[in-house]
Amino acid sequence: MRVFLDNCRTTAVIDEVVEEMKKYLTDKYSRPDGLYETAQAVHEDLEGARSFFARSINASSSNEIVFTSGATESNNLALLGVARANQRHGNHIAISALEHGSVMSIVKRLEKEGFDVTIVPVNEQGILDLNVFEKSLKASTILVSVISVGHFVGSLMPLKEISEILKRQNHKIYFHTDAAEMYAKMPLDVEELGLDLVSVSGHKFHGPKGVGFLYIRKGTKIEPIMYGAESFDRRRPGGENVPGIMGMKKAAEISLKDVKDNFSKLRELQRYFIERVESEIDDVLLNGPRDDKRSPYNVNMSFSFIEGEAISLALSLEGVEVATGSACASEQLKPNYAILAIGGDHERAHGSIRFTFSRFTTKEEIDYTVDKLKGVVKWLRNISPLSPKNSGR
Amino acid sequence: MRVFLDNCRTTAVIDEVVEEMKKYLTDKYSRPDGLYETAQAVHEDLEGARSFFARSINASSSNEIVFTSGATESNNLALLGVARANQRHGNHIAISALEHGSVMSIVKRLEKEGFDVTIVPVNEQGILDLNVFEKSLKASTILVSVISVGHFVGSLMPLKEISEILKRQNHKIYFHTDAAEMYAKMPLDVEELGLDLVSVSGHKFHGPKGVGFLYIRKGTKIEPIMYGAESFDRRRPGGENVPGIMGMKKAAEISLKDVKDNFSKLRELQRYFIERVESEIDDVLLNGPRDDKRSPYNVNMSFSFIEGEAISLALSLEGVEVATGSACASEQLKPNYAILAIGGDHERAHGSIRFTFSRFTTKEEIDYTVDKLKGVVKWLRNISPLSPKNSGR
Amino acid sequence: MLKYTQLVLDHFKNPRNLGRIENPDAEATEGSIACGDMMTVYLKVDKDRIVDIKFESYGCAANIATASMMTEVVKGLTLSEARNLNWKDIVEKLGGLPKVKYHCSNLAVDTLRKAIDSYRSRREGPSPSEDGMEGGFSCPSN
Amino acid sequence: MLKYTQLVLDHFKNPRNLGRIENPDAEATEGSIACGDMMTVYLKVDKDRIVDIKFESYGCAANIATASMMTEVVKGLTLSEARNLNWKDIVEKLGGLPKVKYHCSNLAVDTLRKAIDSYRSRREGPSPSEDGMEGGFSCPSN
Ligand SMILES: Cc1ncc(COP(=O)(O)O)c(C=O)c1O
Ligand SMILES: Cc1ncc(COP(=O)(O)O)c(C=O)c1O
Repeated sequence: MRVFLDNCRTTAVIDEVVEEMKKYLTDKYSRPDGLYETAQAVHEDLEGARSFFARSINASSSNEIVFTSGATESNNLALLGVARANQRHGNHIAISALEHGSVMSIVKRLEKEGFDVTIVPVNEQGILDLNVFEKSLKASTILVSVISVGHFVGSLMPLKEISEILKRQNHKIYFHTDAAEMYAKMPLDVEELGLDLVSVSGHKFHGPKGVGFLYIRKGTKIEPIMYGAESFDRRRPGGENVPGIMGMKKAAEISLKDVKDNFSKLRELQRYFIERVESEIDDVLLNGPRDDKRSPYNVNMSFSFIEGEAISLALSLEGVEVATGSACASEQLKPNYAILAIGGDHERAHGSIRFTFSRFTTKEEIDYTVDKLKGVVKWLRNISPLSPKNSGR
Repeated sequence: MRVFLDNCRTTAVIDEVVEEMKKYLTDKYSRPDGLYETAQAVHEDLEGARSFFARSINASSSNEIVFTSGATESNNLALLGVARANQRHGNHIAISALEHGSVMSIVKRLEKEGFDVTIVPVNEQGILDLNVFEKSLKASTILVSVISVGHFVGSLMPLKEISEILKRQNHKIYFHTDAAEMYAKMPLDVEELGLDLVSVSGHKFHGPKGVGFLYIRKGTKIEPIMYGAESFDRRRPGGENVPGIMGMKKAAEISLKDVKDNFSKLRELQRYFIERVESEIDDVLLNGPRDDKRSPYNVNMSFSFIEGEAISLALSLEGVEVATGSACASEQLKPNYAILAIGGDHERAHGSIRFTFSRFTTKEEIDYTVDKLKGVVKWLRNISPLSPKNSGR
Repeated sequence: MLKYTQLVLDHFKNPRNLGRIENPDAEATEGSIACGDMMTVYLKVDKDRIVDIKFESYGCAANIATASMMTEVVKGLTLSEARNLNWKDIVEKLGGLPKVKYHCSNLAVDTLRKAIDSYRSRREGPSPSEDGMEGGFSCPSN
Repeated sequence: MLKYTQLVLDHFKNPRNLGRIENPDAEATEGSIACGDMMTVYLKVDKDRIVDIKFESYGCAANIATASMMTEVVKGLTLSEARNLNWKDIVEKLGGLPKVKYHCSNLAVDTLRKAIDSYRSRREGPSPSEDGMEGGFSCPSN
């Protein structure tokens, strides 16, 4: 049995999405800028997709959607683009401590370019500290970037509260969110949340890899990170990835149709999963918030006395695929920064396992996972010199 | 009958490529950085693809291949990346007058960043003037970018001669070529041609849109244009477009297997096409070189007294899809710069039609095209106030 | 691509009033080869009314279609009525044009006016300029 | 992901000489919880020869596998032979390890040496340091 619980890293593509892509790979392969009718048809489909995505987040115009190669590129375009274009208004940028690694790398780059970056801490639940956040704002602040959902610990960020704080400032501060773990998984309304820029990635909701989009509110001053031929979108040039975009649209359509029902279903599964683990395994710690403050797609737990790479490898030998925050699982041998950011120590990071669900996750899979997890944890604790049980053996 | 002769803009994806992509969309959907075996399998396939592409251009190491979202991004990474990273060695860049629009836009941007750009003219065949080129080099030259094949007029650029000139200089000058119209269509050897950077796009040889690569010779000083999480390639971060990359690999395998035979076959078709048009239609002008100096995938002709947008639209109503250099066909209402660069006037640009072939182009398609073309040209000339025939009617 | 309406395509494929008039009462050519857009209009006028009109076109599909539509519209009008024709009227009649093609409808109207003016000035000497409403024509990209 | 050989996976799934020895002749713990890598080695020594060895591990799969392989290799060796064991020997025996995991084999060897040294120093007093070849152990990322 294969149980894929690493859906926050990527997801399987739905068959209908594959079919849709196939159409644009083989039959409707014309590029939208051709002069002939088949190109015109593709152009219309592409603009239809743009307007679909605009409506899906309650954007006011389809022109506010720019297609990219994924959330990493969207984040780069948003942060590098807005920061560089607004330098004369100020050089300060604030982000949360739980941003995706791409945002972390981007702001490091911006620091080298002379920007002043504040990383605003989160509380022990992984939720942005609004007081510290508000105090961190300066007259020179031009941009704020806060991830929609802490991608490691599942915390839902107070986007609305943040934008209210931003609106109270005396000058314009652009507000970006990396919504890779939110879009098509829960409702997202740019008006309600007061967002200026939103990054989305297709492969996080059963669409294809290598495609995403960036919402850019009309009037946003932004400069491109790439330059292209005049027949391309000036904000993001290059031959449009039509099959990818159309596939992403199909995936979003499918996901958004029952997004609320699915949210509730996963909330139930999540509760069940946490309950079973907490009642059947000792010395576990839930990382991140509980209940309403948590994305229903994410469970993250630390298992004391044992190490996450070993846990995840042992689980994978049983067909269960997960992620871990252990240093040993990272190329850089660094413990997961999200666990440290919520006040966890290195051991807690090393022992953390992230289980991330998708709309297709079932109770059977959850049961199978918990059963296997119990065995794996027991076995690894058995051989660990740290286990209190070992002392008493 | 649909005859697609705009294969330099994009191409239809081969069924086997679609099948290959499907595998990575549905079954092998894991991302290569997962900790589990399915991810490891994808990782190996991806590295297999990287090493395939390296071998396909005689690169010395698979690590010299960086996957991108297409040739536009590859061009941006190459030019912005090398220019910015080598600023302290000099600020001069030389390109040809026939570069793709993306390169033209990139160097405009670089000029704004303080770089000094020379656009080296081409002769009336569209071939770089090597004398002027050599003289344009300065002590401050750090980068040269010359397109492999003039994408509008089909001229094969003297890449080898250029790299010999570069080797004669007293300091290192990086040599980039945009090989979107060469790779998988004719042999390309980075050692033989002395190339440091090569841009490639998947959708130009029956692979998918939205994927490409950049060859970066080991030791090249280059900085990224995007920044990403530590689990990604530092030179080009973001979740890898595995289905796209694997599809592009399949397309390249198919194309490279008989690349020389196909080259000869198309050379024949091209000769036949040009001969028929020149003998059956008056007042036509071949744009770009003849025979060996021309890519066999490209024919470009100007039809006097009539305008290209009308020609191409009329052809498309007969199912024949082509491109034109007419100002009326461009959003900017500017005549094609390639025709002007080879010394043509505006009328010649406005009357130019580009027919670009693929490995699947047949003699029947060529015959059909010429037949239709004759009718269209005759009809449009008939209604044109410029036609000498009209005067004598 | 440039999105043309079915009607534009129809006028492109089957232009009305195409060709030239031998011994026209007036004719005029506007546009330039360099711009890629040129048009000749021939008029037959009877009692200040356009009784026949034909055109030739060097230009894009929109150029041909707008010329065709223009000739349909003005045939039978008085010279003054015809001279008051606006480029927007033609665009509307065609069910719209891509924005970058508006200049084509301009060209059609300009050529017509020039022909009318030349007819009048041959009859009456130069008029005190009804012209200039839309300004002269120049390559739209320059 | 980290690519492990089949042999590594086998030693991970079925570690040899796992557990502890009651009343060992020597034992030593190396590594740290903070680093996510820790190991305890228990020795039984007879006539300067390792007659039994067991280990416990807190760490990743490579940690467990290298410890397991190390115990297999040194069982039956003299203390001096065992103390000359190099981390590369273990990596080789396992058919290779991902580079970022080399430190795990280091840890296995270091823990073994520490156990041997503690055995010797209990018998003979502190030795004039056969140690230091590989340097001390510290979190590899720091
Ligand atoms: C020579 C050349 N370079 C670059 C490109 C851009 O390629 P892509 O669509 O992969 O960005 C094209 C095609 O548009 C091209 O023909
Ligand atoms: C929150 C978040 N942002 C960005 C990314 C990067 O997305 P992509 O793979 O589309 O570049 C990911 C996934 O890796 C993510 O989870």
